[in-house]
Amino acid sequence: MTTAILATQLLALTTGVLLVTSVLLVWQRSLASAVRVLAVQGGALALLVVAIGLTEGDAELFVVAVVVLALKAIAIPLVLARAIRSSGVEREDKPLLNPTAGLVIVALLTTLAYLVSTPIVAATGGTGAGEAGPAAFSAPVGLTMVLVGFLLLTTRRRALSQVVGFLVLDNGIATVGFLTAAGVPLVVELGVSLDVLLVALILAVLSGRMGALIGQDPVSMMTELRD
Amino acid sequence: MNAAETAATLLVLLLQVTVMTALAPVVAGITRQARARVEGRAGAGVFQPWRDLRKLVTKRPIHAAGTSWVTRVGPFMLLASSFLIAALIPLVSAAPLPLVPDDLFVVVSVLLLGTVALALLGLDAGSAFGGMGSSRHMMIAALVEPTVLMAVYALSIPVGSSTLSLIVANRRDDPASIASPAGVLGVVALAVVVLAETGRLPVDNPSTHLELTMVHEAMILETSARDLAQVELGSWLRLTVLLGLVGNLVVPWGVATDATPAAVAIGIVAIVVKIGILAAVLGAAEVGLAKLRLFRVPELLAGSFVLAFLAVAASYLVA
Amino acid sequence: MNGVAGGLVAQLLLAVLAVVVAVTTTGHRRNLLAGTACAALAAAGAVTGGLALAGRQGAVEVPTTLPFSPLVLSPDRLGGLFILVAGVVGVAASVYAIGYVHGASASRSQWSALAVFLLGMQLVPAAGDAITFLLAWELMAAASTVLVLADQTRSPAAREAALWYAIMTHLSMVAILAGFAVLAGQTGGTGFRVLANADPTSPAVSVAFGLLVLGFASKAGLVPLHVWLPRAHPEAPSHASALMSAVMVKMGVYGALLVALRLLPGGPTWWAVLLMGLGGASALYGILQAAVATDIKRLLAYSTSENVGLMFLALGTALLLRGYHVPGAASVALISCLLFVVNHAAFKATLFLGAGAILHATGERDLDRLGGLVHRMPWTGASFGVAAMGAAALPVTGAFVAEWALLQALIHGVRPGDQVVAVTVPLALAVIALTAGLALLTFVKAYGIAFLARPRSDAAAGAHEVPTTMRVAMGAGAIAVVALGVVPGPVAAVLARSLGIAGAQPIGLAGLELTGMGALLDPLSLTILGLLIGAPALLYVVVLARRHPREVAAPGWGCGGIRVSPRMQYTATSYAEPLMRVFDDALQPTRDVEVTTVADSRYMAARVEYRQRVDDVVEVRAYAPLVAAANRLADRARGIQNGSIHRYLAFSFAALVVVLLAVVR
Amino acid sequence: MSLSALVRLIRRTGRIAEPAPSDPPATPLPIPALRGSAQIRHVDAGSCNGCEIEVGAAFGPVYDAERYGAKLVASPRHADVVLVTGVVTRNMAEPLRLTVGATPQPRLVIALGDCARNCGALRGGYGVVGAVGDVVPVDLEVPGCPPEPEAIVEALRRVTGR
Repeated sequence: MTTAILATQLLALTTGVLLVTSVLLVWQRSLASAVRVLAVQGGALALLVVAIGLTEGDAELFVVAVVVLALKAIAIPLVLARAIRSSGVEREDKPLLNPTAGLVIVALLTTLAYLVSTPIVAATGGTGAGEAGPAAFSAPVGLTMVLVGFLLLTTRRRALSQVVGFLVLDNGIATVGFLTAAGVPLVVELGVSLDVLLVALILAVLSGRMGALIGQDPVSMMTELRD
Repeated sequence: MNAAETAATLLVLLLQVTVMTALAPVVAGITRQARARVEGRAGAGVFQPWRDLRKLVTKRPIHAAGTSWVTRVGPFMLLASSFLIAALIPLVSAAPLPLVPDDLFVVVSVLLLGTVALALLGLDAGSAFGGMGSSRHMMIAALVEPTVLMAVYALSIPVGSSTLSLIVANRRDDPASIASPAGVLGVVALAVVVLAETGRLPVDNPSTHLELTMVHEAMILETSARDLAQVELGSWLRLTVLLGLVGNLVVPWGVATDATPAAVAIGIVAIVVKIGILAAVLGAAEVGLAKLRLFRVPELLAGSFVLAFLAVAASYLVA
Repeated sequence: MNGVAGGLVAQLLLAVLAVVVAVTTTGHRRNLLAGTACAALAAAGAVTGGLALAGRQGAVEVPTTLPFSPLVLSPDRLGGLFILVAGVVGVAASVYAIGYVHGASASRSQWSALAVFLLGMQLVPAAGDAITFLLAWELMAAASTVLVLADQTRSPAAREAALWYAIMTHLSMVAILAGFAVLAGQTGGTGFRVLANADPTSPAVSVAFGLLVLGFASKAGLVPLHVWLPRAHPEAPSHASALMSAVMVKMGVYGALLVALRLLPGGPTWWAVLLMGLGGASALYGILQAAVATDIKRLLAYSTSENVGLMFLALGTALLLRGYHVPGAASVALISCLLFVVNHAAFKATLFLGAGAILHATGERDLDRLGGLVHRMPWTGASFGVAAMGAAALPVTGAFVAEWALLQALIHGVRPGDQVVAVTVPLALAVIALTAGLALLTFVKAYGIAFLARPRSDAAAGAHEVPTTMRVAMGAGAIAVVALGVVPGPVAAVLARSLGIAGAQPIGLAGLELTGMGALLDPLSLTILGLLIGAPALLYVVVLARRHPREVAAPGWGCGGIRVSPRMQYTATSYAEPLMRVFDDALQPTRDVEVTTVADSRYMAARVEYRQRVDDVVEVRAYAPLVAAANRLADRARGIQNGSIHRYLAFSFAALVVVLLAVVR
Repeated sequence: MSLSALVRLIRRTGRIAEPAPSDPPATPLPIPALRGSAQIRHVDAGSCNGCEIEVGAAFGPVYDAERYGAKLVASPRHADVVLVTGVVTRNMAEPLRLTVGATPQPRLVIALGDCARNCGALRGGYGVVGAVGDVVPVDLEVPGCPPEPEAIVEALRRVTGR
């Protein structure tokens, strides 16, 4: 019983953190702090997995939690931090969308996400916090993160901040995945996370190269990469 | 609620106003002192603002030719609005008057009365700086409005009422709601708004000497002697009360629920401690902050607006 | 023949009398007599409205030669409310006009038009069937067009404004006509009782609703149908613009209420959402434009479309909440809508009259050239200031109560689970909040720039206080603004009764309690509390003032600068500049900077000229193409007629034949 | 500099201000109104900026004149003391008068440095109207070219009596 309450509290907290971190990522321009926020988000994701483990009561999820922590909260941020240091670009200057508008759009996206996910929430038992299952908390949050990730991908110029957007997107997918499928099989999750790490590495390297080739690397300049 | 109880509540409110008024300059002093210490200075002591006030009231006001009633009455309007807020917000006691409930919407609009008085004061002298300060002040006020109302909304949802004393009481009885995402987001948004409303960093620099960076200071460049004293006391009181509100929302314990002397005494001590701590933190934190460019301020406000909006969405569509 | 019917007949007779007086008398006597007659006409309207609002029944049937059933005038309580508003504002405007009108605006046609205009506005809410409604509506529209044309001989802007206004108002007329026609087709009658039988779920009725809302929205000046407002209001003489803005625009609101509550209650959800969307959009856009406007009457016009937007928002909210079975909050939203109607009538009329006084005293409408008027026009300054507080919804004015009620309705309107509500209500709250903030800025600017500081032009420096009649009218308006705010309880109770709903009752010292949501507001007690707390401080300040009197320094502090001129002050343009930059994308101002350099070096600027104008984005983007297309069409149409009489006869002949064929079939 | 680095710096630095040299001065100025608090408006009437540097030092962390209740303010309307440095040049004579006139009563004028007291090295120079005393009444003079921060602080302490 107490574990259930604890789990619910934990869920509420972690989902809240996930939400706020996504907003922060839209909010500020500095890449370094973006990576820091991303690390926090990874940690929150790991905690979320723990909370689900508590509710579902299967030990496998704790392993997943550890892996997630290692990858999303530590490994990937480190890689990105190094890439930033090497590329020497530390600010996302003039994104395609000014932060104020971006933030307002995030508000609308959140509403949309919550709207879309109400069926899921209803399916997993009621809309009240008391009896709501984990999905009630995190399905909408995950969806929001997916949307925010896309927003970042579409509106940022710097390749690295687009990597950040991509990672938010992935975190969102993971959040939804954990919950709705009540825990993806361990192997799948590991595979996905490793792929992500790989992608992050490659993109980091690439952006470094681009930096070397064409000084700054505004992706908008890369219109020559056709067929 | 019978007449005796009403009288008691009224008495407590008056006591609360008196305490807050006495505390307000000290709060300003605390923030300055904390800042001084962090900067490695000795500082003038927390009672320096009181000395300044005592001196200001004994001087002869000067004002430019062609100023109107606003210059004479404006400062007092600001002060009076601050007094009224100090009475309305549940700081010492959470027992509202029967006919004048501490409705957050009412509180906000009384705040706006003071804001308008100050803005008109800035315009009245007909100097360039006054107009500049007034215009910036009103722009910020206009953009703060959505955030503050949205935060109010977020806070009022769990209670189903915008009455502050109920909100505070509800948070005291159900501590889980304080830690809940909605609760946290709402309070954070409100805190940002408080910084903007009271002209603290990063929105406005209270200790600047450069006219072109001024907002609040620019409006009162023409104000002198007792008028200045009223404006300063009014602004400090505003800061104090709003800090107290945030304090009571985060730590809703110690607020008196009835008018018994013991409870009231505890309430006074509690609120003074809360405000003191918040003021010290504010002063120290401001050392690490720089003033935002005026046109970056909307970003800050939009950000806190989104936080409040998330709080609302979260409390409707999940919890 | 009871009171209401008598009042209606009296209005008709007084209108005729007013026209006769206006035509027969001359010079100053005309202003006096015609003004008095118009005031009497309006007073009759006020009495009639009061009676109807109190629940008196009464009907007048005017037999017509037209093949319709006779015209029916039978106001219900709601109609009575609007007649009352129209009458009271009408009295103020007529009295004001006596001292205000001069030159072109004092002509026979203008006074007659004013009388007809007043009559039309007082008959629209009294109409008991569609035909009467439309006739009164047309009366109102035509007369107001004439009023807009007052200055047409001298100002081309007036002619253009009148053209825009005539087109928009007649499009709205057509839309309303079509809407009623569809309804009539559905129900087989034109009386409102009959029309109310229409089934709101059928698609045809939805079409009718759309048409009616279109028509009423364009009369109410909702975005994107608002384009006539910022043109017509500034050009019309101020008493006329006061009437148009404070009353005529409300007739659009009355129409919406009539349709939504009396004719087609219980429509689908999207009706409510449509109204909320329209309202929210025009509230935001209107106040944004008002905030950056520098022509004071243009500013007021845009603020009108903001306030009407709030009314529609409140109405939409009410319908929505009704649909989701939250009756308590729904009725509070309705009450706040009516509170907006009444209070907006009070403060906007006063503001327009004040603007007229400024115009009368300085000949200036441009805020950038005003300033320091509070010293020269204390009465105008006081009333305008109070009304501006009302427009900014500050305590203790009525608008503040209306806004508070609406916010309470929104807060209490949501039950978790209803998706539409859970999305629309927070958005609505955000819109209202931003609107309120911008309104604050707008009216601080309007009052502060016009009345405070130092005069920015000789005209402003040479201003003088206006005649007594004008002062009386403005003063009455200002008093109304505060009075409505100090005793909201009884007012709201009356409004609730006019709608036949519960939800508001007086409490304490004329305070207002929203029953069922434990929210109460007693401005009087609030004021008393404030005085109680402020008194000691005030006393101390007074003592200090005795001990240390003020001294006056010649110039304001200009950093020791010696040449501190009024041109250094902030103007209305510069005051709104930060906001302009923040909302650059929404307003899209056109700026151009012209630097003329001295002859011998192109690095030394002789003079720098900065120009910035804000056009109405909607007008530029949406209407300009339409107008262009219409012109092209007209050019092509010109080809048909070459002046040959035979061709014209051929046209009519062909038309006759076609009609006959149609009949035969 | 990141926030953490700033915090570290602050902790490392600690308190810079030197301990208050002595008790309040024996001969405070006879203006009870200004006891304990004096807002100061500084006017550079034509100085070589030597005095400005010293004034800056006096209000800096080391001497920290603020601890005695003295404070530099932006507007003479807020000020009690007009602190004038340098000789009064032609262009600054009128602004100086205006500034002193814009300061509410009771007020003090302090002439800081030898130039301000008696034109010092710049006596008879081109465009020099005269010493501060020739333009506005002076209540307190601080000698030195430039006066040391201690001297400035001492003068201010005589005003505030702390």
